[in-house]
Amino acid sequence: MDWMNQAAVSAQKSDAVFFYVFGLSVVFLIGITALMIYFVVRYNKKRHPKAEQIDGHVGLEIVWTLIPLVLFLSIFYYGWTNYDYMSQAPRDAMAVKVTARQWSWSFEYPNGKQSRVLFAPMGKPMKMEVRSADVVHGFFVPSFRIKIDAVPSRTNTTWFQATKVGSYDIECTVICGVDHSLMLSKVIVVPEEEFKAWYFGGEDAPEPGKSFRAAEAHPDLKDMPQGLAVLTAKGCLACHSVDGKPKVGPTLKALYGREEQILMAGTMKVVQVDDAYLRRSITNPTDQVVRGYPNAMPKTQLTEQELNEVVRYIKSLN
Amino acid sequence: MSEHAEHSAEHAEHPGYGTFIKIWLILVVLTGCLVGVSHLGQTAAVWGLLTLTPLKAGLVFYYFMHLKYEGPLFKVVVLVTLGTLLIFFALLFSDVAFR
Amino acid sequence: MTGHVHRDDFGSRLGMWLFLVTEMVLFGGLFIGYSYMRYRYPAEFHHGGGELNATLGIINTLVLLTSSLTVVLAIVAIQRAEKKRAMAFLGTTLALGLTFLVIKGFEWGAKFHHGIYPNSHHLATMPPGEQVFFGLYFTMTGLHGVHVIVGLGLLSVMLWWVATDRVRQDRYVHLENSGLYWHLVDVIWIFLLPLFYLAA
Amino acid sequence: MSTHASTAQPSYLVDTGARKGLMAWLTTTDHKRIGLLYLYSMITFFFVGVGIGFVMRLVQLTTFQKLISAQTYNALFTVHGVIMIFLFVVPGLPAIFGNFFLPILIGAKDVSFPRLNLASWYFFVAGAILAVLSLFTGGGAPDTGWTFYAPFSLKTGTNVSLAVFAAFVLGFSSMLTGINFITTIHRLRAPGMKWFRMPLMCWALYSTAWIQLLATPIVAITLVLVILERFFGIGIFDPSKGGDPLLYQHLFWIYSHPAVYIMILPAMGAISEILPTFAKRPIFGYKAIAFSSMSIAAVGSLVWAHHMFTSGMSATANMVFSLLTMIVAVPSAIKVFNWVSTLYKGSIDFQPPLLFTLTFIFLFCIGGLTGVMQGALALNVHIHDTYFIVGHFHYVMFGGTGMALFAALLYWFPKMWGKMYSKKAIYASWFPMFIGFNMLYFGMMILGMMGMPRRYYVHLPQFHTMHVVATVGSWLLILGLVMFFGTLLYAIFKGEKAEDNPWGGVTLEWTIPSPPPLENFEEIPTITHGPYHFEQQEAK
Ligand code: HEA
Ligand code: HEA
Ligand code: HEC
Ligand code: CUA
Ligand SMILES: [Cu+2]
Repeated sequence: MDWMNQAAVSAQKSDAVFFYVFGLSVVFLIGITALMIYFVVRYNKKRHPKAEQIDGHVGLEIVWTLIPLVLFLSIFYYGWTNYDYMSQAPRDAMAVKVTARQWSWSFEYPNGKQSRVLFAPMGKPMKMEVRSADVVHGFFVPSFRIKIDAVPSRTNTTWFQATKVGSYDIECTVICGVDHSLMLSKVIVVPEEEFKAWYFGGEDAPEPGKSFRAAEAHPDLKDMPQGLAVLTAKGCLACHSVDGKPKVGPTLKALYGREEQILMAGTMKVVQVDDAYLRRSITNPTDQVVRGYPNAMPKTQLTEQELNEVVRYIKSLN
Repeated sequence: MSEHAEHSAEHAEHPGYGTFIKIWLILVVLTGCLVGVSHLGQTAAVWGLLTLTPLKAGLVFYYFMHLKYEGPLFKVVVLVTLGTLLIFFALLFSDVAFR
Repeated sequence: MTGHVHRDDFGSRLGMWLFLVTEMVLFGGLFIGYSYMRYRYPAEFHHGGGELNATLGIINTLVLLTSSLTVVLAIVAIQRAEKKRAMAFLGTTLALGLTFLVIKGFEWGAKFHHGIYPNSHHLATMPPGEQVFFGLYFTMTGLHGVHVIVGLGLLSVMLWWVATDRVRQDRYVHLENSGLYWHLVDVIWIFLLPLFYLAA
Repeated sequence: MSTHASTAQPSYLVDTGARKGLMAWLTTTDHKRIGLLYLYSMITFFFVGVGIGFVMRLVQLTTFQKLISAQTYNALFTVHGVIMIFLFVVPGLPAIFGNFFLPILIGAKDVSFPRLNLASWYFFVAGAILAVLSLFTGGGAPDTGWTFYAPFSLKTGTNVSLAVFAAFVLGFSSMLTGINFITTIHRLRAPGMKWFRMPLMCWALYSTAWIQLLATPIVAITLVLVILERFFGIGIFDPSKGGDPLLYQHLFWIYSHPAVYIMILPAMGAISEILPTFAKRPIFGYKAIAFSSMSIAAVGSLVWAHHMFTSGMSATANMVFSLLTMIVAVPSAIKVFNWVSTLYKGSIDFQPPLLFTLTFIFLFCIGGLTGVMQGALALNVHIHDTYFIVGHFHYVMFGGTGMALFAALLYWFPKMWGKMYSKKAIYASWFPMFIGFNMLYFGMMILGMMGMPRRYYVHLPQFHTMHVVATVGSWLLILGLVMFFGTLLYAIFKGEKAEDNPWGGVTLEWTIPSPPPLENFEEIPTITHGPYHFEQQEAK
């Protein structure tokens, strides 16, 4: 299931505690419920017309004080030790400055590189130094089971070590105003070399994430429809699929004519995708941000002809 | 909070003017001490604050507010309140002091 | 206070004490906030305290202590059926309470005059810790002032009731309760003095 | 047992004073009438809250819709939370059933300060009106969530100040009720009614009253600070002036965690009254239950910061508060085990109040167990501020306090109105309620585990299926609710006349007529034994 997607070591730590408490809870809940039903049936006044006047039993009271106490303490201890791991970043972790503001996230790496989505190398510890520029926000990556509030005037930290390549949601969890539910971004976990290529590459190093389609074949550009060739050449397919799978960005399959919910100048709108919309999405990606996706699409220079090809190709995907 | 204390607590003998004036004098003197101590430097001031102020408050509670002449119930009420506040302080400082 | 239940002075006093509990916790919350902030900004609090007029604070302490005394003496007088005396004591208390407010007014006035009041431009130029110090100062002394005013109102009613014999030797629990309130206001001030005026 | 309705005294529902009709009610100092005043005003607000809950579910039915704006949604959950917490579950059981039955259960004619009691009701109404006013004045309904976290609550243009002031006034009402109950229990117990002869409801109300006294003032001062901050910018919570948002959170939760025990303790008290009556035997472990009420009150005041595990508190504080949270769960566990054991070897008379009592135990256990999950640090980090929390607190507040309120209402209904409702209709309403409840709130918990944050106007596609399930659940739930209240409403007007003691209970309220006369007892009874003493009844 989706929510059991463990994409970091912290997720394993948190889930271990979950299964422990959940198991205990199920046992107790079933036990209590079963006893209740059994007593009600067994000691119904028809079967058991005369009640026995029992006042209590000291021994039992002690037993059911001590057993839960011990169990609760064990839950505490397990929860605490695992949390200790989840909250203490190792020394060699790369420190990323995360800034929350109404209503977006931005990430700054030690060498000064900035991005709107978080790029992370697989298997390497990454430390998040979370701050806020205005009100309290919450930095939450469900697939990593990590969460820390962004509180103005202080820096809170958390960390993770991703175990799976992929793209994962970042959500804001503290009510921070009207677009709180749109304050989303992504973590893009890529193999270390790819991350390094981007990180140490210059200004125009391609953003990582292409490896998601590593498994796909690399057909010859000439055999492709022209639009697809442009998409491949310009690196669009790193973030967009043509077969319906969501990646960093929305899929281009069946896009044309679809109703899209977009954020335009701070307000939500519903638009129907047409030529003009597609062109604008590609030439000015920050103008219209699709709901549920980070405002992360880079501006790419396309010639008018390339643009036409791309639009025609997208139409053909219906 | 025992049954008997509660019902027999109507005060038997009322204290007179003298008692209270004496207490007032002590309070004035203590205030003087507090002010004096606060000039002796930071640590002295803090210690003065921590000892003399509760002492003064205690005197007001005990005599002016007749706590001395009431049954145990009222004393328990006040102690519970102060205890609760104290615990609030302590637990809050488990955060503030270890940040 | 009781309609069909027989009169229960002990119950009334218990009720009053329980009410005072809520007042203690109310100010307790502020004291908690104060210590939290003082821990964060020790130097600024020290400095902020230096800007307050300690002499006025000390005078006001003596004024309130004395007014507390006169209230309790008024109760003694009532217990001994010395109505005139009780009224005189209560009158003194009222006068002292007003004195307290007047002095407080001067003190605040001076601060305002120097541009120190919440949201002022001058305050905004101070270090954050001092802004917090003055924020707390105005809140806590202000709230205390409100309690003084309420207490004065209560005691004025008591003065009137003593005059009209609604409070008398065999029935003075209302005076006792108003007195309790007044003393609590005094106790709070006892704490405010070192926290603000003697903090430097 | 023998003093049956032979009294000449008319029922409290009949006006005997100089004033008649509505005026007689609005100026009454009779604790029973005040209890009903609370009941009627609360139900009114409660239905507003339910209606809002319904609309919120409709919003989540689509991934994106144009019915209401994001701003409106934020206002909706805030108002829903404020109404449900401050106008409904916090005052709920104490104000309704505490007022009505506390004096009767301890053999008194009224509470210690009847006029103060009426004043509390007026404070309640005033607070409620202010809360409603805040929706339409100033910048519109507040959009901060019921927690009013600074600095957002300081910056937003909506009418936070008035809403917060309303909460302040409501807190005042709650404290005055607390003062009244403590004094009443200390002073007005009937002769022979020793502490350990009091029905457990009284213990529950007593410990609740103490929390009301010791915790409410903290939130009062916190809210005052928010108002001062908004009007004068005193800067205590505002980080741009050196203030600290975490201080706000601490102060807020110092009250608001204990407040959840204000909600649940009286509910547990009512449950402890109902069980023995239908099992026809004394409650199992009377003292254990009485003491666990007191210890919940005590330890419950020490765990507030478990709402702040991800706020960036010190690691020490996280550890301490997680530990204390686990400890506070123990007394609740003790109660559950004692309740279940009370059914053992009883002679169980299965009636609607018992059905709702057992439902309470089941739902409260789910709520409580999920509470324990949240208390475990490593897990809390994941589920904090997600729908898991929303599921948890609906289970404890609605499945717990709400169901207990239903059970208590069914149990005491014949006494309060002197009428009996249709048991069949009540059973029928239970099914949609129970199924709908679990669909709605268990669905929410699954959503939370999947990573659906709370207070979200729109949700991501992967959460859609569960949201639909939850919304359908809410329809069933509301269907059950309408059937339930319809049945009771019908019974008030058209119900059969109820006996004085329809369930065969043995506490004092069943010894007086239904509905009770103005001063409850013709003559104050003398108590010679514990509260759940069934032998005597069997002998007859
Ligand atoms: C009636 C109200 C009520 C009650 C009774 C409780 C009871 C408990 N609550 Fe809950 N809680 C709320 C109302 C309530 N809560 C609300 C409103 C919020 C959210 C506020 C907001 O943010 O808006 C909240 C949030 C909340 C949080 C914060 C979550 C977060 O935001 O991160 C936590 C964390 O520890 C918590 C814990 C608990 C615990 C441990 C209990 C315990 O008291 C439960 C004890 C009971 C049991 C444990 C069940 C019975 C016991 C057994 C069957 C024994 C056997 C079991 C075992 C051995 C495991 N609650
Ligand atoms: C007791 C408290 C209570 C109750 C009963 C309810 C009832 C409901 N609640 Fe909720 N809810 C809260 C307290 C409560 N709520 C709080 C505190 C929040 C947090 C707000 C915030 O985030 O700031 C919240 C938040 C909340 C959310 C999350 C919003 C978000 O985070 O985006 C949702 C989502 O759908 C929701 C839905 C509902 C629904 C559908 C109902 C109902 O419509 C269900 C139907 C109700 C019933 C069937 C009746 C219940 C009957 C009783 C309890 C007894 C009545 C008896 C008498 C008066 C005699 N509520
Ligand atoms: C770094 C990742 C990335 C790259 C590279 C990228 N995009 Fe996007 N794209 C996104 C994201 C994220 C969105 C959704 C947010 C938005 O609308 O800005 C998006 C949205 C779009 C949309 C609107 C889709 C809709 O559902 O309405 C179109 C069309 C689009 N991109 C085309 C392109 C083309 C053409 C290229 C190559 C020239 C490209 N993208 C390169 C990330 C990317
Ligand atoms: Cu940012 Cu919610
Ligand atoms: Cu809590």
